[in-house]
Amino acid sequence: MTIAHDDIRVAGEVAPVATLSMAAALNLALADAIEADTAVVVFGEDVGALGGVFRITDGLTARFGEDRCFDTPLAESGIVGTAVGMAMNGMRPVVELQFDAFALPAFEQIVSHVAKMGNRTRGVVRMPLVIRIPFGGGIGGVEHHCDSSEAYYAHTPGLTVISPSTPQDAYSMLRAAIASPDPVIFLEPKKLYWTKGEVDTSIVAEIGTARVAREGTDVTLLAYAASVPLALEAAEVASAEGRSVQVIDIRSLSPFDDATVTAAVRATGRAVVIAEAPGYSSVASEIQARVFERCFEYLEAPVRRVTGFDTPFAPPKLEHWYLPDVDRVLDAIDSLHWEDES
Amino acid sequence: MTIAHDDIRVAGEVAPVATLSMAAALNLALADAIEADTAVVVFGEDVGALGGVFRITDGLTARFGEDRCFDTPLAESGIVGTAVGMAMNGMRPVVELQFDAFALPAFEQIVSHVAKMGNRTRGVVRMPLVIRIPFGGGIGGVEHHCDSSEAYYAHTPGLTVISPSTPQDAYSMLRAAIASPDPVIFLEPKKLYWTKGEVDTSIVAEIGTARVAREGTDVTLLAYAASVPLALEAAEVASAEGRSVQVIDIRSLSPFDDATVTAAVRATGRAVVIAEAPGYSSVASEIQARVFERCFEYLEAPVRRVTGFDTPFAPPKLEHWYLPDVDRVLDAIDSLHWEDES
Amino acid sequence: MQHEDMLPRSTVTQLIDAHGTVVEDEQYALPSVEALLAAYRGLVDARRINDQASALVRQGRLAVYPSSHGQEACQIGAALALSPDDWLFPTYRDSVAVIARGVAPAEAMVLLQGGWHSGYDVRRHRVAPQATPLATQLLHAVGFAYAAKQRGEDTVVMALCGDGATSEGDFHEALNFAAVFRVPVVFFVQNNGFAISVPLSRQTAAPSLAHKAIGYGMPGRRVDGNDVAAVLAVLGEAVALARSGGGPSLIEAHTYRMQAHTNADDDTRYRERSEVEEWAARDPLARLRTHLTATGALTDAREEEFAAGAEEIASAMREALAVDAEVDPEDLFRFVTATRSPQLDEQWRLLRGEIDRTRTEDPAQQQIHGGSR
Amino acid sequence: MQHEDMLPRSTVTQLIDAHGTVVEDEQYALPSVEALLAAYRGLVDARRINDQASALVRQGRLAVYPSSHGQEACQIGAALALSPDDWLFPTYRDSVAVIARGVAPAEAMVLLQGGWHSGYDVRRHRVAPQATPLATQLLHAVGFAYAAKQRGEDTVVMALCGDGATSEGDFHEALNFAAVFRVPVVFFVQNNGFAISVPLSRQTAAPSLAHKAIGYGMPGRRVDGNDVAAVLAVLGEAVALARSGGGPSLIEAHTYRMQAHTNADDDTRYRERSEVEEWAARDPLARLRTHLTATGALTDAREEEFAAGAEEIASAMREALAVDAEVDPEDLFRFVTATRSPQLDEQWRLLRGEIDRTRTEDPAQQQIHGGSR
Ligand SMILES: Cc1ncc(C[n+]2csc(CCOP(=O)(O)OP(=O)(O)O)c2C)c(N)n1
Ligand SMILES: Cc1ncc(C[n+]2csc(CCOP(=O)(O)OP(=O)(O)O)c2C)c(N)n1
Ligand SMILES: [Mg+2]
Ligand SMILES: [Mg+2]
Repeated sequence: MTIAHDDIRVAGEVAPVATLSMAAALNLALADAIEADTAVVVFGEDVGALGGVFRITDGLTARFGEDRCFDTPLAESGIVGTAVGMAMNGMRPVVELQFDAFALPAFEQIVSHVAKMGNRTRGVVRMPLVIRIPFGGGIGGVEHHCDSSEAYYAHTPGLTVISPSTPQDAYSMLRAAIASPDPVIFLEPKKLYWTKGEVDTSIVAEIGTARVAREGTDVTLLAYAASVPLALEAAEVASAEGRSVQVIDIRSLSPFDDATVTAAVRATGRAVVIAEAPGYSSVASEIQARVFERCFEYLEAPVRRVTGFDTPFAPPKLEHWYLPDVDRVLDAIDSLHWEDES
Repeated sequence: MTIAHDDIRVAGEVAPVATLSMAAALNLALADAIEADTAVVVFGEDVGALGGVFRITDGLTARFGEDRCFDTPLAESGIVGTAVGMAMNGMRPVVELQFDAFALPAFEQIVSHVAKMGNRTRGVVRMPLVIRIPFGGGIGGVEHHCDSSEAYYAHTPGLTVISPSTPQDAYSMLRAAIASPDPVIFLEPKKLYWTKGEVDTSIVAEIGTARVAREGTDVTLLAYAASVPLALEAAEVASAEGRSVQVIDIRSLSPFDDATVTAAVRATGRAVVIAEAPGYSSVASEIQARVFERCFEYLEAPVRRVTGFDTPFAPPKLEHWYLPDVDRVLDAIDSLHWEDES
Repeated sequence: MQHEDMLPRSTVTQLIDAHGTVVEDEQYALPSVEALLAAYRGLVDARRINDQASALVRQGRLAVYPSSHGQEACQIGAALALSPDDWLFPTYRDSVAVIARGVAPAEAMVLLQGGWHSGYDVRRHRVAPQATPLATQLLHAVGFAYAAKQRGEDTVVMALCGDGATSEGDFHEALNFAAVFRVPVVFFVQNNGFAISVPLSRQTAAPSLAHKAIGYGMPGRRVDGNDVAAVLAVLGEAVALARSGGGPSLIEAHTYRMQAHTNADDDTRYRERSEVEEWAARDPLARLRTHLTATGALTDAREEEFAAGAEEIASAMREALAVDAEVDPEDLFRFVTATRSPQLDEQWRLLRGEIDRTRTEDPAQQQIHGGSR
Repeated sequence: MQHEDMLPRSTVTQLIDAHGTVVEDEQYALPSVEALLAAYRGLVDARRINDQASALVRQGRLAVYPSSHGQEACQIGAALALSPDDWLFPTYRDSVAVIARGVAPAEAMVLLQGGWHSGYDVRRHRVAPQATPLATQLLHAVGFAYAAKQRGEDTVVMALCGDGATSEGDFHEALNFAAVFRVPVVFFVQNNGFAISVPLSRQTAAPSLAHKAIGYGMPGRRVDGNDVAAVLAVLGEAVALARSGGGPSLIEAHTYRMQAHTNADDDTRYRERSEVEEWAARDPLARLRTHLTATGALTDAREEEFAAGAEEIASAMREALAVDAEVDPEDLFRFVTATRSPQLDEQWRLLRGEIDRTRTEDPAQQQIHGGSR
């Protein structure tokens, strides 16, 4: 399925600071990375002439040629396995897997090789490759097009797993991912592809760090990807109701920024984790467990989580019931044993 | 790799109650299931003449014929995908994937179809199939032979994920898995294949329930698979040191028996979760998070977890450092804010 | 079967050419006039369904539609080649074949409308759910056929996929399993030249996709996928082989997707209009109409009757999709497993509470939808 | 290349038969005497390495050894067909080929001894880690070759796998990518008739594994895998084709694993002793010895020299594996990623503490090992 979209075609025509959609910021990051390092190659299904079903690679083949951005046969294990070999031989592959569920055919290559090659060879062969995966719901996609599979990757030792929630982070984190000597699963919240924001191309992101997206003193919301704007919206509503809500954009799912998160929750004493994926054995449960363990003495109430249900992702017409929304987040906040209440 | 083993060849020659190794109990369960229901078929790599690299299917082809137990081409996605089609058409496939990491090529079939077909068809097409996977370490196996991947499956809605820790449960839970209308990932702790215990074939297991493996009042150890005997050993040592330790065998990783676990931890007020898999975003983190959230008011100390490190599984010579051991469990117990200390 | 016989012939099999002229073939006979008339009627319905569905997308009544406009001879050929008890394993592009097998158009459209992941009773219609993850369904077809064969049933299973899907590992594993176990499956590849934007030349360097068959030990055949007569003949042979215990076949149909991949796609980015026009001249309907009219089998009255029948289907589609089908949020939890777990019960109670509150706060609200407090 | 030329010939290529007699071939020339002598020396080493490793397993010095006893002509042929700058992508069964490419036996054995997942410097030796997950390494070989080709290097990559591995989806995807991108890879399948216990007939129904090649658009060739002369000739042709920009080839060698899958396997469960004996009569060493002795190229002195060389390798292996190499638990954390995360630091501190405590509690303890308090 391709998805309706605005064209991007910004590659190479943007000033150092500009207002861009997340999609355009990603496109620019790819273009700048290709230009900066001859080892960088972008490939996958439909990333060439079409520019990707979400147009993230729009214009790259035209501008840089088939050697730098090209289509492959339709086989995800093939794409990732080939990328492993290219990374072994001096290239920095940046591959696109078209939708989250279509990364699954590559799972063995990702877990058994991408994640382990560096360890296996005692660091002699590193895997400087990036696997870009559009993920998450909110676009009314049919089955297999809206999953959030970050837990599979975050649970796998050796993988760096990151996801931006702003155009700025989309740009800076993708550049950082491409520059990293380690393999990065780069999860793109497709719901946010068309949200705009300022992008300063000189900002360098540090993988492994969380970002305080909003200051607040009563409760900390811990979110990533499309759940960050949701958390911010909930924080806004809650603040109108008199609660000061802090929002932290986790953005680096693995490794995890314990320092920032622990300090934040110790300060507020209350926390809610928000994520779209099914909650069971998830990144959200990990965050919840870590925060519980590290902030136990500081907690006024149990850490709560608001996640997708433990069901297959909903069909488009039921999606709004499935996804975490502002009400559900506010309910969770309300449940945190406030002294001003009963 | 095949692994040294004792032969089993018990199929069909055992009294209702007998002392069996876990391997023999599994073999008997398969034989009894084949005999009980003509829809049951067993297949996979080397399960025929060889009887499986762990001999779990030993003698089945000889006794029941190629129609009921047979070898396939070497392709795990093929095995699982074919099983999906067979399950759609009246069969009850029980497939063996040879080692945990060699289930990964089948991951797309498992996540996108095994787990979702029932939901997709509004229950019209159920998936009564069992995927048996030997998992975990403790046998000195080389890379790819000792992983614990339960988190991948437990996180996937639609899958039942279970793992026995005794020969009795091995028998009863495998029979229950084969009888289930839902797809079951049946994880066999290969370290325990050769441990013996009494098996009463008339005992029927109920999927979704945990089992109290040892009574105790001071602290609850929550474990599954090969970590259960470890927990029992640690409990024994701790009891010599004066602590009364309860051990719960989770055994049903998904669905999870909240009732039993919550009641247990509320009673003791202290808990340690033990599992071999890397801890990050794992089943152990899920259990830790759930227990925290449900028992918050009852806890004397943070719930701890003892897990494998967030590294690829160790090579044989380093395995003993990687795996949770008695000392590590005892250290975790010691950390639970005991009043009699400091 | 001799090894050489597994290789496709050097030319693509065609029985009626683009001008409606019959082509003599030493191996395949032209289907009977009745069969061709039935096929023509199918093509008329098929074209109408495709174009109606595309129109419904433009009107916002369908979320997405991967049209098989241009590939109707394959769709109808696949449906007609099967006996009533046979099974079809289709993809997202094969809605027309699904409908031709007896599924009500409105039920076939549930997926594309967003109401549920699949909208028809697969058992009643003997049509598997339309598969989205490419090539995965080919394995299901193999397993299904295996079970049928084991029970001594003479079911044949037709498994559909596109040219792009042949690159997936599951394609390989499915054909290999099918050949090793000699199961009654016909693998029918609609080679429409593109996988979304990627042309066949980026998909394979083989002489043809049908040349893959010998690597599994089954016959590979090539057929003009815009010639329903040839499609019926070649598929008919493969179905007969499968039914008689001769095992699987791989059939490659050369065809063309006349429209974009889906409504969301922009095919001007990756193919020349001239190429599309060339293929328009090879339209599957036109050539059969020419042939049947020339032989006198297709009269004006018949043509009108067929058109009216197609129009009826289209108007039923419009009607069915004009109303927003009610969706029930509890469905999210109902079918995940046969017995609902306590965890899912708990989660449904949470959602139920939210829904109740939404309704209480705004009792006027009849239709369930997401609210903000 | 003409399509027919992609098909293997109807007979398996053999240049020296099981009795040591030269077979005339219209396409392939017998390698030079020097080449055959070098190959023979390689075979002698190979056989000794195999049998020494198996003995070390019995003595408990190696955990496991998948022997290539019987397949040495393939192992040595693969190693000798490459130039020094070429790369080899081997499997767990290819330790002998790995050693023949220059890796020290002790380093090759680190995996099988359990010290680490791979024991040699892959860059220095241009040998990828021995792959365990079947067929996965074929894709790595393709990507590696792609990068070399893009940079205009004339590296050829030889990718090894077994007959069983050809059933995996990754085999399909690798050959397809290789052909579409025309990369310099030689896919060399050692068809030893079994995948652990599963015979070839359960792996494929194709006329031969080499018949899969045409389905990707590359040449497929069959060779007697116990005839190193033929292996050298056929692989040599494929390597030359790849080096000259002609793209990949698929070579199937017919051979036999004379011992069980590994020491842990019991091959009496799945194959007749008579079959094993038949293959013993086709031994790769014996036939070449007969041939070279008959032509006078192999003198008793040479034979002794070769035997002594092999014995030297074996004794070095014994020596290297006699001592338990020290292992450092911190290695668990050292190589996971280029920069160690705070999480891993924390976990290493935990383990470090345990180790320190073990040592403190039992200061006599020199060797690090797991203790119980
Ligand atoms: C495993 C998988 N990968 C990617 C996709 C996304 N996708 C949907 S259709 C398509 C192209 C398929 O091409 P082809 O098989 O030729 O069928 P056609 O659409 O031409 O009928 C792609 C890449 C998918 N559905 N499944
Ligand atoms: C993906 C995967 N599945 C299963 C295995 C387990 N396994 C190891 S070797 C082997 C048989 C391989 O047979 P073949 O490819 O013919 O190679 P051979 O051992 O005969 O050299 C199997 C099934 C594996 N290593 N990887
Ligand atoms: Mg196509
Ligand atoms: Mg083999």
